[in-house]
Amino acid sequence: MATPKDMLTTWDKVQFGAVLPSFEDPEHKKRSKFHSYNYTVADWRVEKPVFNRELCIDCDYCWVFCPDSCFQVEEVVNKRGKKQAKIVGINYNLCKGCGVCVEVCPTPIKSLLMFPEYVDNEEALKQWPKKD
Amino acid sequence: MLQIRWHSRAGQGAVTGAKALADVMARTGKYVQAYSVYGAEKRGAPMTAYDKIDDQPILDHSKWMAPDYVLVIDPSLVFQEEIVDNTNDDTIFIVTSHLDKDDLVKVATHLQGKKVYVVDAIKISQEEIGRAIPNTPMLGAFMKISNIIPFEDFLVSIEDILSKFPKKIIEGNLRAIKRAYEEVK
Amino acid sequence: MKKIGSLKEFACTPDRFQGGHRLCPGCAHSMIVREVVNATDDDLVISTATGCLEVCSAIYPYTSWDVSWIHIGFENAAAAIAGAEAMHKALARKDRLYNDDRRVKFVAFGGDGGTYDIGFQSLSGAVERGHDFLYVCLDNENYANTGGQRSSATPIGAHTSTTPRGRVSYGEKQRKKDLTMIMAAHGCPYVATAIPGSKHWKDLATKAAKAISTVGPTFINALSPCTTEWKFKPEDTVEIADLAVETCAFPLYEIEDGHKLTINYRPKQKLPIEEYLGAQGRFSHLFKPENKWIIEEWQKQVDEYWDYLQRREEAGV
Amino acid sequence: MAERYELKNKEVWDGNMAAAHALRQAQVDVVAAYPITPSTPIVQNYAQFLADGYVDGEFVMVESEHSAMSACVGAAAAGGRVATATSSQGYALMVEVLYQASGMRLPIVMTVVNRALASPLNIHGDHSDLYLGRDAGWIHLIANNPQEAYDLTLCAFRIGEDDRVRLPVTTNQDGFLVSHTAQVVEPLQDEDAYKFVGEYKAKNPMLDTKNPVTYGAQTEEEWHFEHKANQHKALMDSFPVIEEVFKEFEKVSGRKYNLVETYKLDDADVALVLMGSAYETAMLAVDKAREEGIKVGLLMPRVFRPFPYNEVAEKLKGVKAVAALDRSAPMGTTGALYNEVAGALAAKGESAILTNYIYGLGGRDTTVEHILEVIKETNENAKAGKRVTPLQGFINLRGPKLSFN
Repeated sequence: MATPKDMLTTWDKVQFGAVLPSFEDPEHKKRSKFHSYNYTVADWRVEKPVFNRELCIDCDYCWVFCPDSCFQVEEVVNKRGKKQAKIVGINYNLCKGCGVCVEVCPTPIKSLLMFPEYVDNEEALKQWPKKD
Repeated sequence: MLQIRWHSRAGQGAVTGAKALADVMARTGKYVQAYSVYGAEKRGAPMTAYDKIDDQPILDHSKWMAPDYVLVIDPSLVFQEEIVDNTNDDTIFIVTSHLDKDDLVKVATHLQGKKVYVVDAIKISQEEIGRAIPNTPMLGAFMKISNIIPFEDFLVSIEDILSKFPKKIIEGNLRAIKRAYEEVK
Repeated sequence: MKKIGSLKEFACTPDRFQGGHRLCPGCAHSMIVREVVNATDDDLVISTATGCLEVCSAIYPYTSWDVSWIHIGFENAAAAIAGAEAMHKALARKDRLYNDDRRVKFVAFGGDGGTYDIGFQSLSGAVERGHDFLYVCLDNENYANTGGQRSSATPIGAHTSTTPRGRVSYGEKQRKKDLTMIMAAHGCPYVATAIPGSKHWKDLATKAAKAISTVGPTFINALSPCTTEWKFKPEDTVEIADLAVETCAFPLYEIEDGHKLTINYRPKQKLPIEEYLGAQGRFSHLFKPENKWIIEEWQKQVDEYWDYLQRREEAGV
Repeated sequence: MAERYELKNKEVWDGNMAAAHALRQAQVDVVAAYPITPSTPIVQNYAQFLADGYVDGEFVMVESEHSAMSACVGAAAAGGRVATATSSQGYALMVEVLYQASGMRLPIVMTVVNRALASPLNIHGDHSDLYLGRDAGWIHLIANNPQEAYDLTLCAFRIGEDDRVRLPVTTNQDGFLVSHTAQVVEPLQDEDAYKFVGEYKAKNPMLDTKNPVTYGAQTEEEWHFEHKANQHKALMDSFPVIEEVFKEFEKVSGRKYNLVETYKLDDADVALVLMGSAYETAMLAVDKAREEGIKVGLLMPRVFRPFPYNEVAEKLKGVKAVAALDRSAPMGTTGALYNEVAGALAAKGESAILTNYIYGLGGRDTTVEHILEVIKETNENAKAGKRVTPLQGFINLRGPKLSFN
């Protein structure tokens, strides 16, 4: 039973031909209630990745390899005037806790680490390994 | 209702001939039906085609027929006894053969006592069209024997029906039709 | 054609395949799909064969797609996209396009089951007819959607649920079918292999950009390591993909106009095949003494194929 | 723009040519098809229209019927008018995708030339393929001659594309007996035909890429039933639309179609129910039987799905004995048409004596005489006030009499 209760409708109100619109407002790219972006798979997780902005070099490996499109980016312009993506956070609604992002993170002390789901992010950042 | 049965080999144009005759007759305001009966066999296999012509819409979709005319457009099929199936004494046979009627009936004995006319539609089509497609000359012979519509009217209609073909083919067919009209005996 | 520059730049692309789908944690399918759909700025119409990607990205009442998408059946992703592409042509000719200010491209996704096996006829037909589309095979070498049965992409020695290892069996008996070459033999203007590997994200995105912008049927065979059926930890997906190319078990190459072959990546030092096989549970039984010959056979086949590719590239044929 | 085709007021067309012209006149955007006897000439004729500039849509000659229907679904979801043609084994190969087309509510039109299903292989006409697709969620219209094949194909677009329906439609004609039989057809001129069919109005087109849509989502147990019920309702509710389109068509053509056709049924004690070309042959048998004093009439569901069970029961009200004739191998039960009629009558509390006949399989000839025989047998039931003939009989079958009770 994958459908949240508030989404369940009756036979006379189902989507015509089971066709689902991606956007509620296509002009402004506002995704519809039928978009899985508005669903959550957070309860699949046992462990979660925690992101340490301090250590991040914005290589964007986590963005490209994340199977669940969790990494939130902000478009910024670098010193040489080129646009680049800055990682600003993780969408925990979409994260299943696979750990790929941590594996591909190349910084000497990883800027992404897995922590048990119950550990608070602030607490996790405090526990981060330090340089020797 | 006028009923006509064609005996042919697949590839000799009986289906086209039957449909052309139906088309000609439809232009006179008649209702028509043209169909054929064949299986999965390929070019050369014996087959039959049918025309029904009536003043009323034709409702009977069964294949069975008691023909008024039997048109045999392949010389060897004359010897198949099936050509007399469901015929009666008034049924008229127009058959393709190089033999004259008396010699033919001697060898195709099932035609004895039948009303038989002969035309060498194979020879005519070979000479006039350049190929052994004896369907249109058979139509010429049928027009002569049946006198169903004025021959001139028939020629106008058939020329229009053939109009999608190259000029040379149309002219050859018209010559073949006229020759068969003259030569059928 | 979208220029694929640095990853910093590529990551600015608004993602058109979103999370909230129900693929396994660590699934390579979505890594590949995201790169493909983000490798063009044109609008997309996508068809997907029945399989993991299809069931997980469109579980009613949810879709994970920001682009038009259709799934019909297991064996007809190529025919479905061919129909959509034909409609686009017809409406363009009749001046009835819905948004004539936008360019629309067509992409089909299928797993190896839906591509190598049951969908092969439909793919071959659509490619032969020259429809303008990219077909991407998400090759995880088994029917993962239904519980890991063998397909014609399953390599020799692999344990699958229909070719299990057992007291008297070492698993799959046949070699993997060389579908990429078969597609090249159709005379496609562009055919390539790809992986979601750490050094190779750009290879994949560039190939997708190139294929999508090429007029005519194009094909990318993307190896998609399957954490569930290949039996490795979810976080290792990218590493397994890397090992596939470092051992040359799955070499990266492209073929243009049906014959011009280019190798896209040469490992500095080709790793022994054991490195790749040993990282996956589906091959663990091959390390028993009685199955040693299979690893030797694997290595021989890999070496021969790698040699073959190099000779073809060198000869320019 | 496609060239206008010069048509005479009366053409001599076989059913295949009639269907092909209807597809041409509807200005179909995409035809994706695969040839199969006896519907092949529809595909060939259409290809010739294309070659001569009478068609400006896309014509995709795919590699199988499965791909034909798959491409039709892809094209229809993309957002335009779509049609195809098939028969028999090809229809069987399409079946999987027929369900997808109706579930996605895509108004594809398919001109079906009915043919037997193997094994043994047979290329001739019977209704095995029609029956195979009866639960696929399509509207099925039955044509008895080339004129009807033409008329109903034009109507099919109007019915299927109606906003209240949005379902795929087949038009059915008997293999060879209609498809290869040339008869007089009075076509509409191109502009009149197109005006009748109307412009295609898309719903959720994939090619409107500014508004992306997802087709073919999978539903779990919690959704499937609701969707199928919704789809079924659309099919059940299509009766008034079908009647409306038939009325509109009568206005432009003068030819009237009904959900249920009847012949001399008003005062009948005995009725035969049958579909397809044999319905017309049976008219001649009815005329003969009436000359002999048997009060007999005919009934045919013009629409096989949705099945007009209320109209069927209404029209058969008071008839003493009914024989339903099925042109398909029943394989383990009574024929489908028999079952439909029995259900319809039972639902209305009607208790006519019902029998079933199987006829015409694999193109077996069914003549006026054969049907006259059935009328006489059915009349025996009417006279006796109870069934005195077998429940299921076989018409024109060689060998010892085969029947079931």
